[in-house]
Amino acid sequence: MSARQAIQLNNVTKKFKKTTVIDEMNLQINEGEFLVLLGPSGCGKSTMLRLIAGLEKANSGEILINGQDIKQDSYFANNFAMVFQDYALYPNMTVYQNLEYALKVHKVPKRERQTRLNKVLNMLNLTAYQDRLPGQLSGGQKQRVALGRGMVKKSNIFLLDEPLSNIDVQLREKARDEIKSMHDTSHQTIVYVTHDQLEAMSLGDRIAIMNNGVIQMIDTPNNIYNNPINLFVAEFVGVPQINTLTGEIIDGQVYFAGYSLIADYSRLNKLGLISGNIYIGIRPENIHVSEQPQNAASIPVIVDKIVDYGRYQELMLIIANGQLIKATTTNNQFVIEDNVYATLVDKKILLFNQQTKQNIEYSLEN
Amino acid sequence: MSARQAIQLNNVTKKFKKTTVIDEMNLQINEGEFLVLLGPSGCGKSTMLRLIAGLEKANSGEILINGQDIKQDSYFANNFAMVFQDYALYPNMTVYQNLEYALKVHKVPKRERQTRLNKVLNMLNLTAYQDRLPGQLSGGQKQRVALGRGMVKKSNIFLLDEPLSNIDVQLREKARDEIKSMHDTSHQTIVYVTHDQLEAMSLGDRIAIMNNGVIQMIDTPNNIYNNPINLFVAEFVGVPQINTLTGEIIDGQVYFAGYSLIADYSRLNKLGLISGNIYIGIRPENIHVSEQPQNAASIPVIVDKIVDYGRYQELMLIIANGQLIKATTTNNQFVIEDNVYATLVDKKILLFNQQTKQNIEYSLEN
Amino acid sequence: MPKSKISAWHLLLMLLSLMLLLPVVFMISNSFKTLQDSYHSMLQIMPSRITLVNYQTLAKQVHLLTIIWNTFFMATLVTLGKIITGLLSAYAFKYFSFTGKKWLYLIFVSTIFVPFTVVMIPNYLVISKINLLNTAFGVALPQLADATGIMLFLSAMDKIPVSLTETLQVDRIPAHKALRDVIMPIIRPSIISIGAIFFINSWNEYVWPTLILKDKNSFTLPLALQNYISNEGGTNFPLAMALSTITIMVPLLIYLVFQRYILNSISSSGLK
Amino acid sequence: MPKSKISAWHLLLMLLSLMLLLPVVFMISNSFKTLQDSYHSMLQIMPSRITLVNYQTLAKQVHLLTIIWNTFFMATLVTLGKIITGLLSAYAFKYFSFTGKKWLYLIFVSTIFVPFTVVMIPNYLVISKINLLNTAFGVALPQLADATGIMLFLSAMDKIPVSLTETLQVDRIPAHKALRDVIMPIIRPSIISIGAIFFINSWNEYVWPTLILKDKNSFTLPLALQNYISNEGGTNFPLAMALSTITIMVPLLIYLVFQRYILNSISSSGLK
Repeated sequence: MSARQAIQLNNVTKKFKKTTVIDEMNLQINEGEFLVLLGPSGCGKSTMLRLIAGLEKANSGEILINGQDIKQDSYFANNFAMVFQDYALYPNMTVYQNLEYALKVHKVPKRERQTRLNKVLNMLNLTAYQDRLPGQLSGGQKQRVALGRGMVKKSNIFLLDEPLSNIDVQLREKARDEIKSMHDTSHQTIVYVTHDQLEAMSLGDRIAIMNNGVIQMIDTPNNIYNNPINLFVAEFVGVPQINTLTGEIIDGQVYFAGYSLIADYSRLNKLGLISGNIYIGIRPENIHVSEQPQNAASIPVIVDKIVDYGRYQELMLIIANGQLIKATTTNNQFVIEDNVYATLVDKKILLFNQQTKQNIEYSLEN
Repeated sequence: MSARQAIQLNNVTKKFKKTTVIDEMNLQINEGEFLVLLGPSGCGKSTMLRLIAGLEKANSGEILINGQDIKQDSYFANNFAMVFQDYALYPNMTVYQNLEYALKVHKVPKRERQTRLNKVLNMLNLTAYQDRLPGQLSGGQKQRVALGRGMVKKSNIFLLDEPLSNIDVQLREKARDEIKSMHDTSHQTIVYVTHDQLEAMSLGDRIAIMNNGVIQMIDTPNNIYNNPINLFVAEFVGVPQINTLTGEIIDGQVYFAGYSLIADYSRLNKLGLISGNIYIGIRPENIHVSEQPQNAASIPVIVDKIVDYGRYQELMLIIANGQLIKATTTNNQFVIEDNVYATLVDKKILLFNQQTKQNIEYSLEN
Repeated sequence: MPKSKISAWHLLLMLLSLMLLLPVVFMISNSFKTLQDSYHSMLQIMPSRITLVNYQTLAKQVHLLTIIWNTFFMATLVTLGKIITGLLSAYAFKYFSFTGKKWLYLIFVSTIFVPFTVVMIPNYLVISKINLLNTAFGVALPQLADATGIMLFLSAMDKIPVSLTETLQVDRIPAHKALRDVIMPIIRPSIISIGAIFFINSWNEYVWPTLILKDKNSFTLPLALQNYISNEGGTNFPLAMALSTITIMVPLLIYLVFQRYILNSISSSGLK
Repeated sequence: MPKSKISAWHLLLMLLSLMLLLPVVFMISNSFKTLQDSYHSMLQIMPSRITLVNYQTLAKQVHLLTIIWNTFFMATLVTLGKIITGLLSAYAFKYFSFTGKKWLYLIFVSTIFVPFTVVMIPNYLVISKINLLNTAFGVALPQLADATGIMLFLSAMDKIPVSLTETLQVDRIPAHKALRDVIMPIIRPSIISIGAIFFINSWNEYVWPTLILKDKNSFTLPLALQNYISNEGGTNFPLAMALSTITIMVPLLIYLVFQRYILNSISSSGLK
């Protein structure tokens, strides 16, 4: 991946009437990078994509594409391909005509058009469907045509707005793989908007998690999952959700429900916290449930509910103080009302400041 | 759970013009049961709910509610509550008025109305919002009002049509728990339509998997996952999807890629199959990946791709014959292009007839 | 989009709106000219001398207040009648299934294209037979069956989600209560705007009232206006323009007051 | 829903459709009566003796073919003109942003409510000044700026998903090509139906052509009809009814041919 920047946002702000949708946004996207914008609905992720595409105008700040300000008229017409949620194929044109139309209008010679189209139709397995109208295609085929429309234009930037949300759940995995393999082959810069974290985790080189018009964290899927910058990110990513518990620091030790959780003193010493309340974040798969206590920090709990998802089981555990925690396991042998012990995996415990909701130990190098 | 049947469909067929949407359907739903209708879009699950609600009329067959044919006019008006995907709250009425309206029209005395409403508003934590208009509520609150509308009517049958699909992904878990806890408290009969298998697995006492207007299988979540009746059910349930491999039976033994997979001869003898092609189904979590072969049936593979979902990792493995299989693990230590061994957990292997796509070993008692 | 292109489109719109506006400007301007001025410089926009003489003459010659009241009463009657029949019919078409519904609907729509010139004689004969000549009721009666109104209300009801009416059905709410308590409150903006359109159209109506209202005491504004206009352009042109100006005041006012509703309803979304 | 309730709604619709249909039935029936029959039993639906004498008389008295051709030519001209200006203006309003757009739109909509009686004199004067009296062009010209048409086309364009026009924008397709290659093909059914409505309305038009077309050779059907109708109901009533019947034939035919489109477009969804 080259370090050249394909897309650059400098202090971009976008307001709709009085609501600020994008707030002083700064963002660099490298050439050839697959960046996923992930966030809850209304977080501004689609607006950001539309700003980059020039479909919305920013109230302030600048957007550079390959170093050029998009407000300039010189800005190159064929730079972009945009794939909309509904694919936006021209309903009155066949698959072939859909792919050909922009080239024809921009006066690409006929022979050149044919060569490019045949190549792309072939690559996307659409040759057999080239004379069909969009109304006769399945969701997955439509998506491929929409991608193809960008590929024949030789666009080097693809903007995708929830491209899988109109495809049947069972076929999404396949459609996702097709996008991935297009990127693996041709190394376009891709900005991909989604609210589905599984999609984000499996596709993105980096993921930008947005909330309220602000990027909360932008990093690799792995860092986002294991080293979230704040409680929002920690709670947004991961199914089932991370357990957020209220803990206390006493004498430089982390206590929860009367148990001292973190044995590694050096880790706590680094923080320099002596006392105060904190949030403890622990993902359900990092809670081990056993019949006997595994160590001094094992907490006695009662199994309240068990949900079997087939591949794994989710245990709802009640602690003596009435708090509920969720744990997952892949080979549950307990039944409801069993008295068992929950052990939080020491190294996987995250600590958040109760006021700022920031991850106390967050560091970029991690 | 009593064995009385709340809802009964006998040979119900529904056609729209010439398309058969529900095909000779037979179904019994017990009183107090939580039944989930699960299937891909267009499988007829919503139509079935609408037939039960009397919003569509069947072309043939009969539908009994508490033993009474719904075509009779005598059929009791307050039997049902239906929660629509968009909640269908009356936009011109406050939360209180929304709950009260049907009672008022059906002349429930004012004092009685007040008592019932206060109880339900309380139970659903809506008292603080009772004077708001639906436009001022969040998706989750709207859903609670829609549920409440049924509860004040003292409906004993709730029909829910994808009630969570308009709620933000992050809040669905909570909304789901609310529906569950309503059912745990009041034991209504619930018919719940969804296309989301996680929802189905966590909510249903039983799940009916539909395809092309026919119930493929109706059973507990656990049986559906582990003992699917056919390939459709096996492939529909489970993320990532089950691996479907083409195998061969030679001399009463199951071969895949040259390896004999099932060591337990008695299991194979029972089938009485001597030779022929079959489909082998194996879920990704039942494939163990290791550096060294674990037994004689361990297949040498190359790691082609790794996707890290945080809680687990998905490995794409290529077998010598070019076939691709997916495996999941929770503590992956391999990297791309590693030469490793895949061992299919013997007991978890499913065998399907290549023509009928039926699970060869399926039995109801299992 | 290149600047030059936008200008071409812009120009077209400007031209069309000029074509639409010019007659109105022209009318107002001439109503403030003397007969002589108007004769000499009819197409001049600004009167060389502004005079109120035409309005004063009008006030002397006709019972302006009576005429305005007549117009108002007739328009109100027609509007209320059309709202009631339109709303009820649209509701029946939308939410009931009965045999022959499709045929009935086809008949309703087809009557939109029967020219008024063709049906006015039969209608006139009926109104005359039942002794409603020279009354506002006579004007209103044949308009109660109005297919356009039904279709406007139908398209307003189209925006109500199906799930809402199905909820009413599941809850066994009787049809008239559902209409009163849920459907009407939801489409209230449409009712207001369709009502305003009905009122303005009825206010401006000319051909049909000419047949029914023969008595000068029952005249409406457009009928009174006709007295000042001969086919060739009027014997006293500025006087006619003054009455025209008075005539469009009420529609203009209503349009301004309900503009928000009317715009929403007519082009139900139109521009951003 | 209780049976009795449905019947009440059903009855209302039957009554209204009767009110709508009766004048038409009445017209057709009288066109087949002799003058004497018609005089004695005007309101009797079935003629006691069916006669074609009225149609024969008509054929002798007027150049029917010329009149039909005049009507057809004028209606075609008006229809094409209104489609072109309406389509272009609606497109400009929908897909371009320019200063004053909102005001321009307000002007367009407001002119819908200016009564025709008020603008006809100024328009007449202009047409007469540019020597278009007695021509179909004179009839068509002031109608080219037609706000109703613009709004019909606007609402047709509303159904085009925004993502489609945004794709055109991202692909830098020039506006006129986008209109020709994508927008027009998509709204083709609406263009056909709006065109049919324009044509039928223009075919039926009476007041404005009366002013412009004075020469008998340029008469259209509704104008010719007027010659047989006095304000009191016609000197030869069955003759007028025969010409009326001829007049509605073409609109009826067009309605039947394009019925599917018209229904879709007018009540854009209407009933199931």
